[in-house]
Amino acid sequence: MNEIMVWISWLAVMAGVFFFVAGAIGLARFPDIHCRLHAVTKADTLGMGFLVLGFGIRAEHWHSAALMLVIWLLVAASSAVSCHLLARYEQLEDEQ
Amino acid sequence: MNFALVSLSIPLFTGLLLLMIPRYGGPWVVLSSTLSLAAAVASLVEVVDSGNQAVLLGGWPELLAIRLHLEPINALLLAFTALIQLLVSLYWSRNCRNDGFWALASLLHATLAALWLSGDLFNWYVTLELLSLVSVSMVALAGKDSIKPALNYLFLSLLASLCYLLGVAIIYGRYGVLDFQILSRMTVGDTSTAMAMLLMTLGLMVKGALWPLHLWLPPAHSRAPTAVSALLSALVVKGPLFILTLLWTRMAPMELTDKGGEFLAVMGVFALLVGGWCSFRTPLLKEMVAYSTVAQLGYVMLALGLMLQWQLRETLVALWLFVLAHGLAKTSMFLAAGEMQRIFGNKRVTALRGASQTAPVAMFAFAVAGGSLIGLPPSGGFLAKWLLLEPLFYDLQRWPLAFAVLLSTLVSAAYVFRIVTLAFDRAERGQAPSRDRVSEWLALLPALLVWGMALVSEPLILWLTRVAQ
Amino acid sequence: MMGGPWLFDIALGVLLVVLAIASIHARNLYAGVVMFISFGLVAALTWTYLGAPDLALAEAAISAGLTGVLLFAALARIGNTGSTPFTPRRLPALLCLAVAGLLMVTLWPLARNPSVLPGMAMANLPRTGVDNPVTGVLLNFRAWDTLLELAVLLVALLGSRGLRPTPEEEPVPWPLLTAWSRLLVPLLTLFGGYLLWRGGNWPGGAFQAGAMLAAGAVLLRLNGLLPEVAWRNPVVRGLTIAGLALFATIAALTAWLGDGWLNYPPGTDNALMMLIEIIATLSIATVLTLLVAGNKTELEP
Amino acid sequence: MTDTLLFYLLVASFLWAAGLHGLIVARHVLRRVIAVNIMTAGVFLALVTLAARAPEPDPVLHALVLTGLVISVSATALALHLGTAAFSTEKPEPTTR
Repeated sequence: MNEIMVWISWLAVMAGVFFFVAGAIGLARFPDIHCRLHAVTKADTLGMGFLVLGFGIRAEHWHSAALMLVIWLLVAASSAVSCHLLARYEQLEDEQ
Repeated sequence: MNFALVSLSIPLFTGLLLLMIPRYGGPWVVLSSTLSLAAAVASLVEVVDSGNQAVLLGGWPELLAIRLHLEPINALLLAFTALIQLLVSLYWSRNCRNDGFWALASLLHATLAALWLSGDLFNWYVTLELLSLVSVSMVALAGKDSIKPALNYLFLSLLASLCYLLGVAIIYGRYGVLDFQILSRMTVGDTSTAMAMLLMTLGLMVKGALWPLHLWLPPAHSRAPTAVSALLSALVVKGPLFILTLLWTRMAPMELTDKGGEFLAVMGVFALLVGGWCSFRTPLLKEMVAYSTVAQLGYVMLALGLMLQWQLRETLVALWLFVLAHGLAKTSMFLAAGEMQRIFGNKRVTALRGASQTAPVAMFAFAVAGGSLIGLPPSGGFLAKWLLLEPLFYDLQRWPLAFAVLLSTLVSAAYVFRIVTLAFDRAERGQAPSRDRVSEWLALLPALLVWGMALVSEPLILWLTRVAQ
Repeated sequence: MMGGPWLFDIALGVLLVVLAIASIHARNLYAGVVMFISFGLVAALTWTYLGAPDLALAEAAISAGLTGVLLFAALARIGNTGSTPFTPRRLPALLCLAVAGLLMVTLWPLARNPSVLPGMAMANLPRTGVDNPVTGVLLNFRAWDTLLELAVLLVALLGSRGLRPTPEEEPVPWPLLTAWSRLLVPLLTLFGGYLLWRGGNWPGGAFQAGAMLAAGAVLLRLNGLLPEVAWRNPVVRGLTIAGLALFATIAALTAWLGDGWLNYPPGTDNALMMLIEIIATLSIATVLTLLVAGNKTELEP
Repeated sequence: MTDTLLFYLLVASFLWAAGLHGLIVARHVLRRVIAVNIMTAGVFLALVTLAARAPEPDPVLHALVLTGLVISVSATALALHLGTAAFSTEKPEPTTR
C-alpha cells in the first residue's frame, strides 16, 4: 500500500516537472503572445496541480495537504485572471 | 541623559503635531526649538558636572541593546543644532510660503539629535538614511528646478549608505558586535577591518560631501529653498562628519590611523584649494556659498587627518571649533544670500553690484560671515584656524601643509572679497527694492554670534581641550 | 561534493546574478522591470533557504507587489525615452569586477567566524514575552531602530507628497479583475491579520502584515473600488502618523514615569507590544498605500 | 556547510558590484533605481549568509535586514516619485514590449 502511494506520488511529481519544463520551453519558443500565454498557464495550472498531488500524498498531516490545495486554487485562479488581462491588453493594442 | 532625550523628543512630537494640524508652523517650530535648546543646555551642564553618561535602551544587557551616550561634545552638538534651528526658523517664519517645510524641519532636528546621541553602528545607518530622506525631501520643496538635483542627491546618498552598510556588515561578521564603544576596545588591524573602514569612510565622505565625493552638494544646496540651504550646510553635512570623526579617532585600530590620516589630510588640502577655486569661479550667488562649504569642510578633514597622523590633540579642538564656526557663519551667509536674491530678483553674483547701498544689512551679514570663513581675527573661524596652524609651525616637515592652509586662506579671501568689492561698486539707478529689515537683521544674527565666539575664546578653547579627549 | 543541495544552491545563485544583470541591462525597460520582480521572488526563495522566513515574507510582499506596482507606474509616466543608448565600456565593468573580487577576499574569512550575539539574544528571549526571535529583536532589543524606521517610512511619504506630477486619467477597470479583487482582498486582509497575530511566535509581524494590507488596498484602489485615499482627510493623516506617535509616546512615557527610554514596565510589556504591533501595522499599511497609490492630483492642504 | 556560505558570499559580492556598475553606467532613472535595489540585495544577502553561520540563524541580523528592507522600499518610492516628477513625459506612451 505504502509502496504504491510512494510510486504514485513520484509519478505525479515527475508529471508536474514535465509540464513546467514544457511550459517554460513554450514560453521561450512560441511565436506570439497567445501561444505563449497558453503554454504558461497550462504549465502553471496542470504542472502545479500534479506537484500538489504528488506532495499531498506524501504529506505527513492532512493540514499541509489542504494548505497546498488552497495554494493551488489561488495560483490557478490568479493565473487565469492575469492571462485574461494580458490577452485583452494585447487585443486593445492591436485594435489601436 | 533625560534632558538630552527631552531635547530629542520635543522636535519629534512637534513634527508629528504639525502633520496633523499644519497651521502656525513657524511659531510652533520656534517654540519647540527654544525648548529643545534649553533642554540641550541643561544636558550640557549636567554632563559637564557629572561626567559622561550612557544608557542601554530597554534595560537589555550590553551588546544586545542599543547604547545612547552623552558626552560634552554630543551635548554641545545637540545645543548647537537647536540653536541653528531656532535662528533659521526665526528667519523663515517671516518668509515661508510652504507649510510642508515645518514638519520636515522638526523631523530633521529630531533626526540629528538621534544621530548625535547614538552609539551603535547600525542605528547610525538608520539615522543617516533618515537624514538623507529628510534632506532630499526638503531640497525638493523648492519645486521644478530642484527636483533633478534632489534625485541626484538621493542616488548618491543611497550609494553611500550601501557602502556604509556593507562596512557595518563586515564589522559585524568580523567582531559580532555593533556597539561602538565595545568595538573600540576590540578592533585589530586586519584586512577585514581595513576594508570595512574604507567602505564606511567612503560612504560617509559622500554623505558629508567631502572632496572629491562632493559633486551632489553644490546643485542641491544652491537650488533648495534658502532656509533649507542654511540647515543643510550648517547641520546636515556635519552628521556624517561626526560619525567619521568618532570612527577614526576611537574605533580605528592603531595600524590604520596613520594611513587614514594621511589620506584625509591630503584630501582636505585638495578640498580647500579646489573648492575655493570653484567658489571663486561660479557665476551664481548661492552656488558660490555652496562651493565654499566644500572648501571649508576641507579644514575639518585636514584637522582630522593631522590628529590621526601625528596624534595632535589640538587639532581635534580645532575640528570642533570649525564645525561650530562654520555652521554659524554658513547659516548667516545663506540667509543673507537668500535675502539679497529675493531683493534683487536675480540669482547671479553680478546682481549684487551696489548691494552695500541697497541692502546694507544683508550685505554686512554676508561680509561678516565671510570674514569668519576666511579666518579674520577675532572671529570663531580665526580661533579654529589658529589652533590648526600653531602645531604645524613647530616642525619643518609640516610646513608644506601650513603653506597650503595659508594659500587656502587667500583663496577664500578671494571669493569673499569678489562679492564685497562688487557690493561696494556704485549702484545702478533703478526703483528702490523692497526690503524686509527684520529679515535682514535675523540673517545677521548668526554672523554676530560667530564673532562673539572670540569674546569667550580662552575659556572655550580650554574647555574643549579638556572634553575633546 | 556535487550533491542535491549544492545543485539547488548553484541554481539559486546563478539565477540571482543573471536576473540582476538582466534587470539592469535589459534593452527594453518593461522587460527589465519584469526581471527585477522575478529577482525579488528568487531573493525571497533564497531567504527561505538560508533560514530567514520573516525576510522572505517581507521581500515577496515588497519586491513582487509594491515595488513592482511603483516601477510600472513610473515606467508608464516616464516612458522608455533615453534608455537605450548604453555604450558598453570596458573600464567600469573591469573596475566593478575588481571590486567584487576585493569584497570576496574580505568576506571570505568571515564565514568561519562565530558570533556571540545570537546566543545572547536567545538567552534573553524569554524576558521579551515573545517566541519569535526576530520580533523580539525588533520590538525589544532594537526597538529604537524600529521606531526610527517608522519615521523613515513617514518621511518618504512626506517627500513624495510634495511632488505634483500631471494628473493621470483613471484607467477603466475590467470586470474580471474587479471580481477577482473582490475575492482576493478579503483573503489578503485575513492573511495580513494572521501574519500579525502569529508574528509573536512564528515568522511574521507588523511589517509583513502591513505590506499585505497595503497590497490589498492598492489592488482595490487600482480597480476604483476604494474611495480616494487623500492626505487631506484627517483620518488618513492620523493613521499614517499613529504608529510613530504611539511608539514615541510610549518611549517618552517609559522614560518619564518608568525605568528608562523604551524600557517597558514588567507585566505590561506583552500588551504594550501587541498595541504597538497593531497600530504600526495600520500605519505601515496606510503609508505604503499612499506611497504606491496615493492621490496624485491633490494640492497641499 | 561553510562552502555553501562562501558561495553565497561570492554571489553577494557579485550582486553588490553589478549594482554599482549599473549605477555608474546607466542613465535612465528606472535603471538606476533597479541598480540601487540590486546593490541593496547584495548587502542583504551578505547579512543573511552571515546570519546562517551558526546552526541557529542569527535573529539580530534578520531584524537588521528587515529594518533595511523597509528603509530601502521607502527610498525606492521616494526616488521613483522624484524621477516621475523630473522626467515625466507629457503624453504617456504605451510602454509594453
